Parts: sequence; C-alpha cells; structure tokens
Amino acid sequence: MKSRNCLKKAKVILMSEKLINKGIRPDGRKLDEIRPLKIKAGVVDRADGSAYVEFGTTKVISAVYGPKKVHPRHMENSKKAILKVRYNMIPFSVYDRKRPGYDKRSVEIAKVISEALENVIFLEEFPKSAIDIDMEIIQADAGTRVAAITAASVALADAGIPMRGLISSVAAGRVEGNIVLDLTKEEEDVSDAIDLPIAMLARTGEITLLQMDGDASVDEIEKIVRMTEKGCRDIEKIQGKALIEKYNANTA
Amino acid sequence: MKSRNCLKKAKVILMSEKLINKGIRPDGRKLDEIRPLKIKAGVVDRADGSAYVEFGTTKVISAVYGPKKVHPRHMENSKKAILKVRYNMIPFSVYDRKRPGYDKRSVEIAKVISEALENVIFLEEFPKSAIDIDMEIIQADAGTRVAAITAASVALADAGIPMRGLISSVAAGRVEGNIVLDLTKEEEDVSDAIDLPIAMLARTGEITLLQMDGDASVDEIEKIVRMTEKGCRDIEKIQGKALIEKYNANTA
Amino acid sequence: MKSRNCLKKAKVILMSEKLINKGIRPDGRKLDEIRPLKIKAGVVDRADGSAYVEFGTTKVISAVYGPKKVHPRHMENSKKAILKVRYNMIPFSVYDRKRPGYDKRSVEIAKVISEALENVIFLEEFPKSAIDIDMEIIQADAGTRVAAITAASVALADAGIPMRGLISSVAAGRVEGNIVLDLTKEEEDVSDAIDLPIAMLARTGEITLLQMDGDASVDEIEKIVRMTEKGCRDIEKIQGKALIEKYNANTA
Amino acid sequence: MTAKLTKDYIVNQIKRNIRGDDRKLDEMRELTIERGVSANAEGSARVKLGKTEVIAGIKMDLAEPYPDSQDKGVLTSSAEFLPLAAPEFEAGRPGEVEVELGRVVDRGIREAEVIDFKKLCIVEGEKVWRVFMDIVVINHDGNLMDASGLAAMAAILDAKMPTIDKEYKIDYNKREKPLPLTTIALPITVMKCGNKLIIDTTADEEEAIDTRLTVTTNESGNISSMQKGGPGGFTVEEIVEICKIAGKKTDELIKKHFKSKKK
Amino acid sequence: MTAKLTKDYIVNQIKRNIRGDDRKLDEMRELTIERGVSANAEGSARVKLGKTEVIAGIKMDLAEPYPDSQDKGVLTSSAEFLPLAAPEFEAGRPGEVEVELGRVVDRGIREAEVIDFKKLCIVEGEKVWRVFMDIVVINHDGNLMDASGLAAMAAILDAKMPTIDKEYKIDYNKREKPLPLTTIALPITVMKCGNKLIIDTTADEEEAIDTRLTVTTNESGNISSMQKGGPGGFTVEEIVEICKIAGKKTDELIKKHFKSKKK
Amino acid sequence: MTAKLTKDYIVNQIKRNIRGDDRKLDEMRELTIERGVSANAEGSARVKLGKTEVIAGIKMDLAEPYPDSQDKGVLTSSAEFLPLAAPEFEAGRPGEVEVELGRVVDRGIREAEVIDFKKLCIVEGEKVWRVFMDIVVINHDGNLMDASGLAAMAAILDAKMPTIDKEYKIDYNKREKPLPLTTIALPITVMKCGNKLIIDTTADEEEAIDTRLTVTTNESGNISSMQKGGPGGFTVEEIVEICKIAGKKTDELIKKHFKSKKK
Repeated sequence: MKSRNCLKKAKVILMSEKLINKGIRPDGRKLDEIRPLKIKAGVVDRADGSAYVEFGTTKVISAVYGPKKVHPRHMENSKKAILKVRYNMIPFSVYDRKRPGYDKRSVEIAKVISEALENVIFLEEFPKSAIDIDMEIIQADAGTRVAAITAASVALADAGIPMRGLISSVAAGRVEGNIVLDLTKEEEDVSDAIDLPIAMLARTGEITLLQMDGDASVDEIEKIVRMTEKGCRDIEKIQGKALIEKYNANTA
Repeated sequence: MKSRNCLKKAKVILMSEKLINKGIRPDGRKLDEIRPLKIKAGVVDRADGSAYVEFGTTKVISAVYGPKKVHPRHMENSKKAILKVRYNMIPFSVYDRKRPGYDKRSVEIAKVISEALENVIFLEEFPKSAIDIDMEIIQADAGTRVAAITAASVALADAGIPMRGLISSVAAGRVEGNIVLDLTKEEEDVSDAIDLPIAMLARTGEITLLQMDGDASVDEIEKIVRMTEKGCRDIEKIQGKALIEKYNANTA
Repeated sequence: MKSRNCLKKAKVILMSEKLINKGIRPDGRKLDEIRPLKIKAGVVDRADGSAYVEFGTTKVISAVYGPKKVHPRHMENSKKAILKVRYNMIPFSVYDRKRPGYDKRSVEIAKVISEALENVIFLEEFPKSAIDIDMEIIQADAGTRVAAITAASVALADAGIPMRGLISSVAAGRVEGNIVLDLTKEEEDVSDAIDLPIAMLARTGEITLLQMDGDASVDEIEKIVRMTEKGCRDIEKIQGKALIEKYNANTA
Repeated sequence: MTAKLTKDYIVNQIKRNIRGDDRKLDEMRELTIERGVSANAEGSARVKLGKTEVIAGIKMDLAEPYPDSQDKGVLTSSAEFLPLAAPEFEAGRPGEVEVELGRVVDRGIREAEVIDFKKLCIVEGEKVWRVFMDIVVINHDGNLMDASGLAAMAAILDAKMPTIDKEYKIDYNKREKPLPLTTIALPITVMKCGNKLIIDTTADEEEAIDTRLTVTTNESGNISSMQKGGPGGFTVEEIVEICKIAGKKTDELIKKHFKSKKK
Repeated sequence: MTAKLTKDYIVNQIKRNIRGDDRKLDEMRELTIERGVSANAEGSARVKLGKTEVIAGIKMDLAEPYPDSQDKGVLTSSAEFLPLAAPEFEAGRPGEVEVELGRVVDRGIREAEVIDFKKLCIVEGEKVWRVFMDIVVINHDGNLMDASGLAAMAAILDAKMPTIDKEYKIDYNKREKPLPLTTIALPITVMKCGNKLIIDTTADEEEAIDTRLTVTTNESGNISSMQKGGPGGFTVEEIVEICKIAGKKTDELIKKHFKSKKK
Repeated sequence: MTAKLTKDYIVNQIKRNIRGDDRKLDEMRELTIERGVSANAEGSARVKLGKTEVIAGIKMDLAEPYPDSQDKGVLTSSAEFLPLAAPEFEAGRPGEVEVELGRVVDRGIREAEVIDFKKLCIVEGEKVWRVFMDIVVINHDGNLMDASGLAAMAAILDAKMPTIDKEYKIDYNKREKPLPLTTIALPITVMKCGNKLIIDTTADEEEAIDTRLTVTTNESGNISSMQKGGPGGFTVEEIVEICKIAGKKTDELIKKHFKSKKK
C-alpha cells in the first residue's frame, strides 16, 4: 500500500485543497455516513458458516468451522469452547505484494478480533470444542479489520453459533478537523488524520474492540467513539438483512 | 547448476553443430542406451537396507529404516504402514552451493517418489508401523530423481520389505528431434529438449511416476514413454544383479 | 562486538606498546587476579532460584525453575530430572544489535553449560521432573559464558536444588606471552591471545567445562588450566558469600 | 454408512459410468470465470468449478534476472490453501500438496511459455519484470489443479502492466499494456478408477479414487507439462488416452472461455 | 483454596475497593527507573514496577528509509518474554501476547512522534538512522504494557547517538548527541472489574480480571494511541473516564520521573 | 540382556583394557580417505573410520569480507546428520549435537589458520572468496568429531579454486590452483571411562561412556582448539595426558594420510 499512499499524499499536497467541503466528502458521503456495504452470507460451501463483505472497495471473506473437536486434544477446555481466530491478507490484496503467511500485524489483529468476539459467543455451551474463524482480505483498502469483524460476525450467525447479538464494526476519526465516519484510504492519508476502529455489540452499545493511532484530545476521542455508535447500528441492520436473505433463500 | 547450464548453452550455440550425429550421442551412446549404471546394495551399516547408485555422473545413496514404530504415535495407521520419504541434495552436490535443508523442489520430488512406491510395497502387512526412505544426492547431474528412485527400490529390497516387484526409473526425451533415452545435462540444455522422467514396475510395465516439462505432441509423448519401457527393463536387471551380489556376499 | 574489536585492534597496533608491563595489566590487575565480581542471589521474584552476576563489565541474570513437571510428558525420564538449559544474549547487550532468538553460538554454549552442570546436580533425586535454567546476557564483554555459569550455579543453589558443590567458572589464557587469568576484551584482541574458559567443581578441582581457541603448546595449556584453578577457588568464595547474604536477608 | 462403504459405493458407481451429480465421466462441472476480483492486483480472476472456488492474482515488481537467463523476466508462484476452504486445511507452512499444486501450475505456464519473458526484460542482466502468480483456494470441492490452472491463466489475461518512470519507479495506478503472451495453456487432470478415466473430480470422488495424471496443453495442442499423482499406476495406453482427453478438453475450454478475450 | 475461589475472592475484594497489597484502585506500585544498564546499548533503562521488571534498550545503525517516508529515520521494535521471567514463558517464536506488547509500545512512541525522525535522515532516500527499540521482560508480575512503555521512554531519553565518519562508518565508542525528541509519551493501562476501574494490576489480579484499555498520552495531554484488550467490553463513558485517568497518571509520572531529566 | 547391562558390560571391559572389536584403548579403527567424491564441489572427501562414514565438501563463491577482517576470505561451515545415517536422526532443523559438531570442526580449521585467508582477498573491504565447508554424516558408528575433522581436512586438500574473469564472474569448470594453506590440523577425541582414556569410540561405546575431550593439533604439534563434552569432568592431569595423546595420534595421521599429498 505504501507506493499508493505516497502518491495520494503528493496529490493532496499539490492540490492544496481541502478534501472535505461543507460537510461533503470526496466520494459524496456525509460526515456520518458509511461507505456502501454489501454483505452476503453463506458463500463458502464447505464451511459451517461464512460471509462475504464489500465495505467500500475493501473485500473480505470469512468462514467459521465448528463447534468441532479440539486437535491436539490437550488444548481442549472442559468449561468452554476455544476460539481460534485467523486474519490474513492474500498476497495480491495490496499494492506491494505480501509474502504468504502471517506477519506481526496479522497476529495482533487476530488477537484483538478474537477478544472482541470472545464474550459475545456463548462459548460455555460447547465445552471441549473448538470454533475456528478465518478472515481473508481479498482486496485491501481502508478498514480491513472492521470489514473482517463484520464478516466474521455474520459467518458465526450463519453457522448457527449462539451469540449475545451481532458484533458490528466500523472506524471513525478526524480528517481536516472534521469528525467523520468510516474513512477512505485517501482520508486516512491526510496529515491530521486519526483512525479509530471499533467493534460493538450494537444491541447494547458495548465496545469490544478499540484501537487508535494519532494525536487527539479526550474530547475528540469521545466524539469519534460516539460517531461509531451510529455507524455500528447502520451496519447491524445490513448484517441482519444478509442473514434473513440467506435464510429465505434456504427455505425458499 | 545454473552457471554451468549457462556455459553449456553458450557452447552449443557457438558451435552451431548438432550434438547427435547419425544416432550416436556425444558420449558415444546409441539413442536408446542408458548411461553406465553402477549399483551397490548394503552400503549404510546402520540402516535396515541401503543402496548406492551411480547413474552416469549422478551419485545417490538411499537408506531404508523399518518397518518400525511410529513416532509420534497418533500418526500411526491401524490398516497399514505409513511411508515417510525424504529426498535431499547435499550442499556441495551442485555447482551453486545449496543451503542445507529441504526446499520446494525436494518436497515435491519426495511426494511424487512416495506415490511411485506406495502401491508397490505391501504396506498392509505392517499395520501401525513406519517405513522411512531417505535419498541423498551426492553428486547431481541429469536424472537425480530417477537415480534416487532406482536406489530407493534396491534399498527397500535390501531391507527385506515385501514388494510387488522392483521399481526402476529412467528419463527419456527429445534432443534435436531425436527421441533419446536417459539424457545428459548437455542434452537437456539443447533448446528443443524435453525431459520425461518415469518410474515403472518393470515386471508389469505399470508406470507409477511420470513428470514432463517442455513442448511435445501426443505422438512424441507416446514414443518417449515407450522408450522408457526398454530403459526400465535394462535397469531392473542391474538392480537385480546388485541384490544378488549383496546376498552372495552375505552368505559367502 | 565486531566494530569494537576492530577499533581496539587498530589502537593496539598503532600504539605498538605492550598491554602488560611488569606483570601489571591495563586495568591494574595482577596476572592471576580476576576482574571485580559482584554476585546477588534471589533477583527474579517469580523464579525458584536466581542470581545476578557482574563479572568486570559483563552482566548476566540467571534463573532456575524446578524441579517441576515435564511438558510435554513423553519427554520425561523415569530415572532422573531432565535439564533444560538456555543461554541468550539480549538484543542490545552487544555493539552490533543481535536479532532476538537463538543462534548457533548460543545453542552450542547452552549445550556445553548443560554438560558442565549435569553431573553436579543430583538429578536422580527428581525422577520424571524438569529443571529449567535460563541465562540472559544483559551486557556482553569478555567472558559471557563463564559469568553465565557462575550465575546459574548460584541460581541452582538459591533454588535449593541439591548439588555436589558449587560450579565456578573463569577463563585464563595467554596475552603477549604471559599466562593471565580472566582476560578482558582488550586482552582477547591481542594477536597472540588464547582464551580458555573453564568450569570447575571447585570443591574437588574437577573440570566440567573446557573450551579453547588459539595456538598453544601443551605446556602452555597446562599452565593456563592450572591458573583457572586458583580463579575458580576465588570465585567460589564470592558465590558462597552471595548465598549466605541471601539466606541472612531471608531469615532477618 | 461408514466412510469405507461410501468410498466403495462411489467406485462401484463410477465403474457403471454413474457419478453423484449425474455428470458423465468426461464432463466438467459448471465453470464460471470472473476477472478483476482484486483491484490492487495487476490481474486477478476467480474461478468457480462446481463448488470448488479458487482466486489467482498477478502482482509485478522489478528484480534482477536469473544468472542463466539475463534477458528474461522472472516468474514466482505460490499456492495456498486458505484455512477457510476446508475443515482439514491448517494455517502455517505450506504442506506438500500445496507445494505440488503451486509447482505444477507454475510449470504449466512456464514451460508452455505462456508469458513472453524476453519482452519483460528492461536492462539486460540488471533489471527485469518479476511476475508473482499467487493462487488461493477459497472452497475445496475437488480438482484444485485444473481450477488453479484456469484461474492462473485468466489472471494472466486480466493483467495490465504497471508503468515505470526513468528512475525505474513503479506507478501501480497507471497500468497500461497487457502482459506479452505467446499462447494459452491449461491443465486437465484425469483420474483413474479401475479401467475408467474420469475428469473434474469432486472432493468426495477424490476420497474414493486417488491416482491421477495432470496434462497441460497449449493452444496448438502441444503438451507442455505432465504430472502423475497418487499411489497407483498407468499403462502407456492410458497415458496416451489421457493426453488426448486433455487436449480435447483444453481446446473446448479455450474456445469457450478464453479465445474471444485474447488479443 | 482452588484457583477459581482465589479469582472470585480477588474480584470481590476489588468491588469493595480492596487490593491484595493495600493499594487504592488508582494507585501505582513503587516505580524505580535505572538508566544505563547495558553499556553496549546507545541507551537502556531498567524499570521496576513493584515486582515487575523490564529492561529496554536502544541500538542504532544506518539503513535505507521506507519508500513512503524517504526523509525520515526508521524505528524497529521487539518485545520478548525471557524464559526466566515466569514459569509459563517458553523460549521460541514470540507469541501473540509478545507481538501485541511490542506493537502497542512501538505505536505509542511512533504515533506520538516522540522521536523526531526527520532529524534522523542523513541522505534523503538513501541513508537514515535506524533505531532498534528492544524490550525484554525480566520478571512478570503484571502490567507489562506500562512497565515496557516506561522502560522504552527512559531508554530513549538515556540514548546517545553514535557518530559517523565521512564514509558513513559508525563509531559506537564515540556517542555524543541525545536522540532528537519532540515529546514524552507513556502508556497507562486501566482494567475493568465489574464497574470498577483499576490501574497497575499484578499478575494475580490479571488472572482474575482481564479486560483492559491501554491509553498512551503525551506531554501536552493528547492521546496518541489506544488499545483495548481482553474478552469484555466498555461503554463510551468508561472509555472517556479511562482516557482521563491515563492523562492524569501520565502527567504525574512525567513530572516525577522524566521532566527534570529531559533537556 | 538389557541396555543397562550392555552398558555396564562395555564399561567393565574397558576398565580391563578390552574393547568389543579387540582394539587397544588408544588404537584407531581402519581409516580410508577417498578424495574427489563429488565432482561439482571444489573439493570433497569421504572418510570411513571403521563403519563410521562422513563426506565433506568445499564450495566457493565471492562475498563481502567481515567488517573486522576486511582483507581476509570468509569461512562458513555446516554439519548435518543425514536421516539415512542412523535410526535416531531426524530431518529438520539441526539439533544441538549437529551445531556443536559443525562449530568444533570449523574452529579447528579456523583457529589453526589451516587456510591462509589473507590470500583469499580479492579487493580489500569489497570482494573476497567465501569458502563453504559442509559435512554430511552418512553412517554413524561413533567418533563423528574425528571423522568429520579428517573429512574436512581432506576436502580442503582436495580443493581446486575456480577461476574468475575481470568482471568477477566465476568459472566453476576451470578450477586451477589449490587452496592456499599454512598447516594441517586434525581433531582427536579422547573419552574417559573410569580412569581409562580411550580413543575412536564406536556408537556402542558412546552409549556406555560419554565424557570426552576433543583436541585439535596442527603439524607443528601446537593445539588450536579444545572442546570438552559430556556430563563428567576431568582433572588437570587428565587434560594434559589427553593433549599428548592427541598430539601423537595427529602426528601419525598426518604422516600416514596427509603428508605426502600436501605441497
């Protein structure tokens, strides 16, 4: 992605213009509007549950296997299911080809996503079992992790795994002083940009994932987090719709 | 091997001469003649069976351990012995020193060799057991994999492992339009060269390994494969002789 | 360390002077005198035993865990405890930053240290158990391995693991024709330098670790080894004192 | 019904020319090829062959040529079974099946000289284009070899080369020319079940029968690569027969899915 | 008393504002920072936070800049749990907890622009200083994030840059200038137990409660990095409250341990 | 007879100066050295010491010198236990025994300055010859250290350096001069059993006794490297005695197997 960042930055500087004018963003969105979001449940035949998500130009597939036996067996927990979460970018999902395999970034993201989902799934209903969640980034633009969680959540529901609700995920941040929802790559590259990805149990407003990089006051953080609340509720509706469509297709 | 290939290629082009004249090859062989083949069974004292093969200037040692216990035990198969096949080039077997360890090429070759041997060994006679076959290329010229299988087959017989017959292996191909048996490195480097290594249960003519790279018509493929049949029968005799020599030496 | 070696060597050559004059070394020590040695037992709270050692400017921490259960269990020995020894230099302990993780040098040193300790510990008193010893070089100058063993020995005693005695360790060698005890980096870089690290059960004089690099006659080797005997006895006293201090502090 | 019974049933049915999905032995499943599935790649394609789904992508950068081909571009391939594609797929170092898949697809493209690597040389001996061909398996329902070969070929045809400036800096946003090609080549895998030959096997069928020959054929009907797999063996006659089947099927596939799109 | 009972006991006590070591919920353990613990490093510091002990070190060499920041130095970080620090630590590839620790400390320093990387550029696009920031955990008694962040910041302040000659050869024996800095930034980790917020947790407490938010704040009170961890969740109000706690504690720590030493 | 009984038996016999193969305690097994066993190597040698069999090979290419010895060639060594050499050998990352073997043989050659590395410098600080010394164990029947050291030394003596043209391109087909040498050095390993010292132990003997000292001696009788192994210990007197045995045996071996062939 580096090469592209470089170019975008140059463009921004050369133009010496604002990206956001009168509350309208380069792609025509309002400040608190998410990018177009397409969700399709049940896309991987072999999996127990799966989902494909297009979040703007970011594309991700997630699949869930389980509850199933734990292998090797000494890893099993007699009280609850263990969750194995993998996040990966396929080699040609980014401008600079990524070597196959997990790097430190993907290990960290898998960890925070696992923790974002752990309390939401009724793991204690499946002692001595494993639930595997795999997320594969097919095309990477802004917001790969939030697209991935959004997909994983639908895949879990599609697999019929009981949850306290759907986890929805989006980033918000600051661009040219504006608090905006769901930044694009172009917006992330503005010099004052902050990006704050969040995952939320939208039903209760509980925040189960939160990361942030940048330089912001506590006030700004509060406004940004509040904006993600709206985003997550919007996303939850689209997630629910995708699940109903899948259900209807199956029973049709 | 690259540096040498380079040189050879240059030579061939500069000379603008044919390698093969009137059916006689640079080393004096006829088109359907194999390189000098030396086989010695029982060369690794610790092993249950072993063989050393010199196929032209290619040198390989193979050793067999087993049938023996499976370790770790959860890998064992209650119906038959599991076969563990390893193919390796030692660091100084090639012109450009090879780093110790298995690369993708050696993993692939071990896989196809394993599959070439699997149905020939009566694995079902040894449930819950393992048979390990190791092949080490000491000096690499053309035909390392066919020399390796030829050696492994003798090592298996030397270990007293029951088989449906000896597996013999050789390559044939096309050089300057001629269908030839058992190409040298020099011949492989001719621009129209095709190399088609085969392993065969010579007793039945069944082909259990086949790979091919190049550009050939179906007719040519047929002729090349037919030529390997003759080669494998020649090789089987030398394999058999090596086993008899070993047996005689032991009982002498 | 390389860059520094380089400089030191240059200095030595430019000066064209001897380092050692009339039996007095650059840091004022006599030929058979060790560098200042500070030992503190009980420095890692979580460990069963631990020690911090400053040997000249070399700093090392060692900790012992055990006797404890063996994991994975199939590694356990029904006759005695197994010893797992790790030696590591932290990334910023040397001039040229070391990548985290074990290299061949650290694997070899861990092996010889393990063998230096094995017969000294009453391993047979703890069948089916494991004793883990970790040594971490915090600041590396001359004699990292001897400082590490000296620390490990105190850590073992601090953990209450029964031993035939304390293992003490020091190097001796040759510098400008002199047989000297406990070389500094500066002395090691002299062109005729030999370095011979030893570990000894000081109570009996038994030598349980010995390595040597250089070019020496058998006579010189004998003199060097004899000099380490004195060094080890000096070190053993300081080790004992550190253990008594720890004991007194605990019971105070 | 135990796994063994299921396998025997499949084998017996195949011997009677009957397949679980009512296909003929030499009939492929429905094939769809979708190009341009990952915009950050120079080229990409998703292949669905029945329920089997594979994505291939092409990325390019600049590299040094190999010492023995100083005037040619470089091809680097990988194949990965994503853990989401099947319950038995594990994350981690590629296993021998992945290694073989990647190498067979790579050799099919390389030996058929699909890409004209001489045209990917920028400064002889110093700077050439390196083509990364990566294959990821999204859903595994058998015949990964052919699905991967189809995806790789489609991704190559989809690819547009990025441009470079005078200082050899790559601009991935300005992709212009297609990759220089000389032919199209596709692998066809034929499996053997008793004396029957069968193509485009499903995962269930591959549980029951396991000996195969993969033959890569190019536009002119010539064979550029072959690879036998599985524990069994073939007769010479079977090999010739398989080469002919592969040639015929490749010809059909090229006509139906590739011909019109190649320039 | 079983492990479960111990955990319940700790949780119940925290709900009554009582901690095992008699601290208040928002009280840190005794902190000592010792600089210059490894003379071969450009900078180093040992932090003891109660019984938790962490060493951080700074090493520097020359490297090429990243393509998207040709005029800036480079930061490379690692965090390692030494096997001696806890019975559960194993030697080998860093686990996900180590990876997260290293990345969170790295981002805290990087995003707050603690080091002025523009001043570490030597020849634009060609040669810049590379700063290695390595963290090793010596004794693990909880709150490794904050101890590591404190150690990293102290090691940065301790560092003296080596000098280079005209041929860009580094002289590590002649270290002169401090690293160019723009601010100080420290992480504070707040954990949640029921509706209580608690800082600087011990290893025992972390066995009982596990949901946390780490907030890195700089000298001016702005937040440069946040990271939620653990299975539970937070409300917006809790997040704001935690940011305020982190700001206050960071301010106190800077005043007490860093302010006087920074030039 | 159990393994324990066998071991006790071997030990008791050694104490009575009796070995399984009727050798004296200070007698080596039959040694054959065959040079030139792998024509693609610059030099190679196969050593058979009784049933123990080891191959060593020398390969060379060009590399940058190390920063602290800009005017010297570079030596890189490895030792590998091929899985075929013993039932207990596993493929994979080299274990600690292999690592030690490789490093001890390497140091023996390096510290004795067997190869005159100054003569392997081509352009100071830029281009020097790199010598790869690789050892593979073909059959393990004890005393791998000495067999490997003998094989390494013989391979070095067998080696002919490839030639380079003006552009530093290596021609491996035109190998001309021998490697520049200053001395010959060989390791002798002496094991201890009670108060007996014994050389050239078999695999069975090494099961029963395990404390050893390896001493590398050069042509002039000086010692260049020592390495103690195994759990036991030595007295100073034993060490001196072992050095003398090693010196004597090395002298015999050089006279018998190397002297005539060195120029």
